Amino acid sequence: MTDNFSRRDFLKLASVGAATTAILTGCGPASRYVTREPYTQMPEYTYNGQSTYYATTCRECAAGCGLVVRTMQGRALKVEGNKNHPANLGKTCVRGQATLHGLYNPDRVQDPAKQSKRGSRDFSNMDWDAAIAVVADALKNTDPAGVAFLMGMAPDHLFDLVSDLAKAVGAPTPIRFGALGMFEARATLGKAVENLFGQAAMPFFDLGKSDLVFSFGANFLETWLAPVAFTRGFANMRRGGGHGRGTLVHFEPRMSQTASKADMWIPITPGTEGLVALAIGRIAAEARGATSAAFENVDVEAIASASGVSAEKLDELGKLFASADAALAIPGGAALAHSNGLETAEAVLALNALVGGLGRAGGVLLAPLAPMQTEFSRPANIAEMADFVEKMKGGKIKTLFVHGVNPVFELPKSLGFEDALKSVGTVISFATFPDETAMQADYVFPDHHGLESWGYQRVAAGSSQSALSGAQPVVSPYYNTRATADVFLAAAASAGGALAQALPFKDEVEFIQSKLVALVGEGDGYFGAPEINTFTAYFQQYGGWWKTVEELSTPSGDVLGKAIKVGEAKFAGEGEFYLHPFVSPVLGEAGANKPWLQEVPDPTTTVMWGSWVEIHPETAHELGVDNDDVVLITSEAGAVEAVVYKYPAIRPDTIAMPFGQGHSAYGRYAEGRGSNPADLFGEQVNDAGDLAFAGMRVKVEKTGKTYPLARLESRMGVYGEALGEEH
Amino acid sequence: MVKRFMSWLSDPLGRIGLLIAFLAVFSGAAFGLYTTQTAPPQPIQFPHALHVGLEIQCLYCHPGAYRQASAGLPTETKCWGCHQQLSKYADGTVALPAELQKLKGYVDAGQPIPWVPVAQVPDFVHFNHRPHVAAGLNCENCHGNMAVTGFTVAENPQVMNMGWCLECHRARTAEDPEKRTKLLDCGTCHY
Amino acid sequence: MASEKHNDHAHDHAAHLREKHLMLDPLPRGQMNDMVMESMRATSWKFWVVFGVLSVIVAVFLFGAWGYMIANGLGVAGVNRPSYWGIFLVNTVFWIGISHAGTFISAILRVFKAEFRRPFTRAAELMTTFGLVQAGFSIFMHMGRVWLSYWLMPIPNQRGLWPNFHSPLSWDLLAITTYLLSSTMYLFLPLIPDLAMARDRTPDGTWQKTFYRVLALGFRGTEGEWTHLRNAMNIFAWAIIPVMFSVHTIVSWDFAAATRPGWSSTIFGPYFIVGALHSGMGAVAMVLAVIQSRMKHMKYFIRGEHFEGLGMLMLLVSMAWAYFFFNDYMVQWYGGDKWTQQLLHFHEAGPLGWMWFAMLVFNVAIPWVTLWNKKWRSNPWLLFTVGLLINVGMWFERYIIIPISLTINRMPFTWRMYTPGVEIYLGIGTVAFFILLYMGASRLIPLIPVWEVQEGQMAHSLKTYGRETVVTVSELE
Amino acid sequence: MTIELKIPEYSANWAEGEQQGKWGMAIDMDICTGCQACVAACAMENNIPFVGEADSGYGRSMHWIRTERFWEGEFPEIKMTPYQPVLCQQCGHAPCEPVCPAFATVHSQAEALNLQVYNRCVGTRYCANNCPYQVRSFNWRDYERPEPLPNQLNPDVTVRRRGVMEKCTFCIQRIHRAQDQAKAEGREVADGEFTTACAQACPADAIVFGRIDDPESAVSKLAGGARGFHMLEELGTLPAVTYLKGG
Repeated sequence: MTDNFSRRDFLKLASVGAATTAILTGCGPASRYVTREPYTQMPEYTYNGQSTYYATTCRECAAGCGLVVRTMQGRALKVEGNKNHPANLGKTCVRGQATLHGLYNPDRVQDPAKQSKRGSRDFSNMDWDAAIAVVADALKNTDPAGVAFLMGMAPDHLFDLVSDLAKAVGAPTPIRFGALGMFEARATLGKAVENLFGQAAMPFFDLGKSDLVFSFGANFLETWLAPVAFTRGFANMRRGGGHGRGTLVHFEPRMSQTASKADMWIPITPGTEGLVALAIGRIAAEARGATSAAFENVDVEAIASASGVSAEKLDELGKLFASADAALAIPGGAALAHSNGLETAEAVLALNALVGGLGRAGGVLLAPLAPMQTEFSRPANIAEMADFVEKMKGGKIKTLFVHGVNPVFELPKSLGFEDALKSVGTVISFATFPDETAMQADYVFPDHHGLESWGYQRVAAGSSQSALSGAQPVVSPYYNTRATADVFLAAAASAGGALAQALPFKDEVEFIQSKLVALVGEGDGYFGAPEINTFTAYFQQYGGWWKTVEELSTPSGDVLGKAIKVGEAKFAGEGEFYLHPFVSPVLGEAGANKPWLQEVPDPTTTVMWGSWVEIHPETAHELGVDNDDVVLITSEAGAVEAVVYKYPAIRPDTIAMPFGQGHSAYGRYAEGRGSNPADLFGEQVNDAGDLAFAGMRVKVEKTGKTYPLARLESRMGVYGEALGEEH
Repeated sequence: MVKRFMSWLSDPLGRIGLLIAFLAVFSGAAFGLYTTQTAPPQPIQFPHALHVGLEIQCLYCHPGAYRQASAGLPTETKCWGCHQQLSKYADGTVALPAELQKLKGYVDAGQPIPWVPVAQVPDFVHFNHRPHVAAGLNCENCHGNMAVTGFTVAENPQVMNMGWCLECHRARTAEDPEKRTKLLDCGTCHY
Repeated sequence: MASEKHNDHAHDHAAHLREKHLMLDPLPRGQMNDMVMESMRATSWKFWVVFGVLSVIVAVFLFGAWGYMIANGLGVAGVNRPSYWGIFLVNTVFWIGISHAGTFISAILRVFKAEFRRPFTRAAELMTTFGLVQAGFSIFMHMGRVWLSYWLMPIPNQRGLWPNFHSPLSWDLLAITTYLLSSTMYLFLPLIPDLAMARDRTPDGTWQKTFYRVLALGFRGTEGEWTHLRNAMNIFAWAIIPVMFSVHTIVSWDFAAATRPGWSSTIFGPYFIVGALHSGMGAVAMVLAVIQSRMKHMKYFIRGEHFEGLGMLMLLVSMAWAYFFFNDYMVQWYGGDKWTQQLLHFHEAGPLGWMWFAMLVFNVAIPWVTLWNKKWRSNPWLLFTVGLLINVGMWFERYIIIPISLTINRMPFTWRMYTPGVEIYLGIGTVAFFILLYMGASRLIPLIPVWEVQEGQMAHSLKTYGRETVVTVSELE
Repeated sequence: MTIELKIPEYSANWAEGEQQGKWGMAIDMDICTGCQACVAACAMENNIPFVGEADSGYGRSMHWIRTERFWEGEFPEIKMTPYQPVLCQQCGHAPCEPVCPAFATVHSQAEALNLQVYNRCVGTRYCANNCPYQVRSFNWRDYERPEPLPNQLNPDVTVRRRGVMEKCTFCIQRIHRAQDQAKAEGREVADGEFTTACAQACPADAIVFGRIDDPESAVSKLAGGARGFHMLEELGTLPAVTYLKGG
């Protein structure tokens, strides 16, 4: 190549030739003129064309599963489970797998920005110094009582930092919330444990070693508490270590994914789960020849007629439960989301006591507290959230910081969170994605994606070992985002005074180290280190720190001593159908913006890219609706339109709707897709303050519109539609 | 239309014109094919011959060939690490030659050098250096002798196409049927 | 008086016979040649309007839509899982079917010396060639990466890769190519004397003259040339018959060699051939009706007797088709495979069950009802209608065999209906292109093989023996 | 210059029952919870494009693995059949292979897998028609991955363009990586040393992958058990995937 024939000329000429070649031969030098840019300086541990693996923590839900992410040349390629991590032992769920579609989501918030008017989506970018000044100003110049922090269930290190911060400025304790917590009825579970065993703790259900599981509404294979751990437990139960193949009996008005794996699915009348537990308790007690005060005054016949489970069936179930070697009863999910939910939880937990399941392998135990945790904590229940919204409405909150949660979408619409925001002076969102709450904020100061972040997360459920899951960035931040912890630390430093003194940390990592110091020298650890820097290095390398010994404790208390009463469930609203909302097993609470999660079919309905309402075929026939018809569902609190899916395995008097779609923001893949059952939720709570989302009656009306649901299954092949014969 | 075209054809000039058009298209195609096999212009006229002449091992700059799929290109730290120590330039007795100035420019600006790969296979071919080196092949077996005087940026000594790959795979596995199966299997390179 | 009357009667009878039979109604050769030439040249504005409209349709629907599909992928068509082939292959099989009639009429009837074939062999042969062109288009269209289609040809290459000769598609490609080449040759050979005739009747200096001069290969009509030509035609007529049978058998193997329920049928070979003849005969009838009514002097060449003979053939083929259909159904049903049972049920009772019944009505009921009647089947427009319905029916048959049968497989979880997309336009485009080619050819190529007609007329004569006027035919070869 | 005519080496030996598989998979339907982690893991590992709502609802989704389930009975006695993850069965005697006119769908003699050579595929889709398991997916379009989603693409797997058939490869890139590593270290690949993306993700460990020709491997032991069966066994396709019956 001569000098006067420039590279540019050459490329021009070559491209003409290339085009001709491409046309004539179908193959061209199209990929010929790529350039390869080697590193100016090779990062440590990096080799050309070789992958580097980083351990971190999954942030798709709060379970705190350990991940190992394969990266190459600064790109994250694949997420795998961390084999050593006690929460998931090398496994991941569908949402964990798709977390990369969050990291590289085309709709991430790319810069800190100020919105000209809330909801206008007119964002003007800021630089981070200005953003930090805004935060510092808000912290310094707002009346401390008017500063509120609304945090998600993950990550814990940020919650710790914000708690310290709130304490330093004298603001109220930060509030944590997550829709998953609401659907799991965590508060109810915790309260029931406290009432029965006199000790607030997260129960540990030892599925793997039991041989008979009665699950009352607990969708433990889907999203409930720690699905990966429970799935492992379920598999072990089925493999039957020492017991033979374990049996699963599931009580739920609709055949959920968990129910579909059950050997026996009992389509129980909503709200009677507790009663059925009592009946089973009585029959089991009789079968075991034991007398227990707890189940003394139970009227099996009345329960049979109320629950729709025949007396014979109850008898069969009771005897089955009594005869098993290691029977386990789990309360959870929609069963607890009734006005009698707390009683239901207690009744079900008491069943375990009846068969000696408390503290036994394959029974109910109490999970250990995570490292650096002194007492059981749980996210806010709806009663607390309602109080908080009231405070907002009363204008008592001047500045609201929101991180890791999307209350506009997740809270029941009837609470009026979105309206209440109008009474808040300044709303600062730290959202990674442009979610509904960020759209109602004055400022969006985007946090890194979970895979770009430092942090730790306490493993609350699913692990028999006390475990702290560690997070580290696997790739450098793709956009101009900044860790929220760093923003707060910088704001605190610039605010000066007591604030700067309370948080004297250079950055997030230093803050995390200050917390991890407590673990240095702790015994029984997966690794030990003499000092904090080595400890932190191991902490990152192994993806966390956990005990090598099980620390499950045995619940105590006189569970069976006094009669357990389960009241009748009260249903809000009037309509002919029970509403049974559930969390989409694939999307979870925040998966709707990930294109591959949208394309993953729902396990039970195989629907992709949409949401639906499940109606029994006969009911649909009576209503005059068919598959793909749009119906209007009206509750006492609101109304949504949803597409009919004729689901053969649901009670004819119940309709079910998945939670996860129906976003009005949240990026191109989520926005305007499907409908959100939270819009139907009222404010009825149970005794533990959890939302009684299953305690609702709704009306269903035909709208005349249709919308074709994208299904993986063939309606012809599975339901015999259009085959010229009615199935 | 047809008539006019036919009458053009009967015209000698018309025939020549058609011939020229035909030749133009095909020479364009031939040129396109040719460009796939020539050494592309590089940001720096890197003198391979000089470096090889100094008895620098290939693997010093392209260490990946020994242990992984990609041979890799040296980082600027590596290039400049040597070059900034060359005393004749360092003490200013000899002015930095043009090509080295380009290198210095990249280093000072912290910019990567946009090399254009020469020995390239399409995206659907998964070539791996390691087994080839392990089989006792030397770099020059495929990449040619870089020590030829005046040899600057790399050029392909041969057409690197599937026939060329297979020729060697066949020849070297003539006595080992199992290996032959492996090395002629589509799935060995295409997946 | 009596003898006069008798003579009159004989005369009437002879006139009647002449009116009815082209072979007995000779005209002077020059006049006949001029008639044919005139039929090519007499072009009304209507022709050009139709020609123009068709050209636009071809440009937009065939090439435009195809280009769009190449650029955007097959997603713009309606093909999906499990109906991976859709209308593309329906059209391919359909056009190959159409192309069968030409060879059948021309070669088989020539070999068996069926005299009524003479005036319309060319029209039928043109269908073969042009139909195959459309079949080729259809099959190339359906390829995901059509620009690599040359990989299906056994071309020596550095990769050392041949096409896979285990694949019925490879056989297909070879069979169709062979058929296209041989049928084009077979079209060309009998065309030479007519091209020479046209050359001699075309004024100098026109491009048509050049065209005919080149294509006529300097044919002058010497004894030696005729001998060679006859020998060549004889060889081709015999040789092309097995090629024809093989082509559609091989096409049927695309389906029969597969493992799918409804496809894996041993009877598919003959069933496809009969089906091909069925649609091909119908198409010939349609073409003849149009030619006869639209082209000048054609009423002389194409008469009721030809439609009558064609109608008889159609009836025969319809019966044969019905037999093979029953045979195929029987074999499949009797097999008792549960997926095949599902499929047969789906054919009749599925959402497109009407198509199955329409197929039977169009292919069997209507021909059987109408074509029994000699008078009816001599009517060109009735034959046109029946031919059209048969073609629709046969297209339905292929639609049932391909997309509808593909719907049902062994994995019920994947069953899904097929809704055609852009392939509809492509299909219309091939039809338009076929007609366009045919119209173009009708302006350039004598559609009536004049020399064959004249040859036949020379061999036929009316002789009156006493009271009887009889037709005599002398052996020509 | 002489043109050397190279006759291909592909002798297609599809002799019945001859194929001894090399790699195999066992899927325990009793344990599979239908959680779809395998589906997402497969998509992430193998650069499978997402096709959007309209196309996925029209049978054009690109999943290499899908979970099938049917219904039995009527409410309230209705039962769902066990979830069955369906992926390419890697037949020893595959119906897809002989019908490809271009040798794009060929049997790997070395790895005993059904290969899909993307760059050789001309898109006749005959293989997909002839696949009794309907596990092949076709690139109906160039499916869009908006920036920066392409950052996630796995460089070990070819990104397919429109007009090309694709299917499960048993994560052949992982097989090669493991074999290459083992060879460099002068040893054989150990059982469980690596696994496919679906098996690695499976929270229930319902999917087990390994050497089926090694009687000591985990997959052989599972596949040889009494619960094992092959899908559509009557076709004689000799699948390398063994399903374990649900309870």
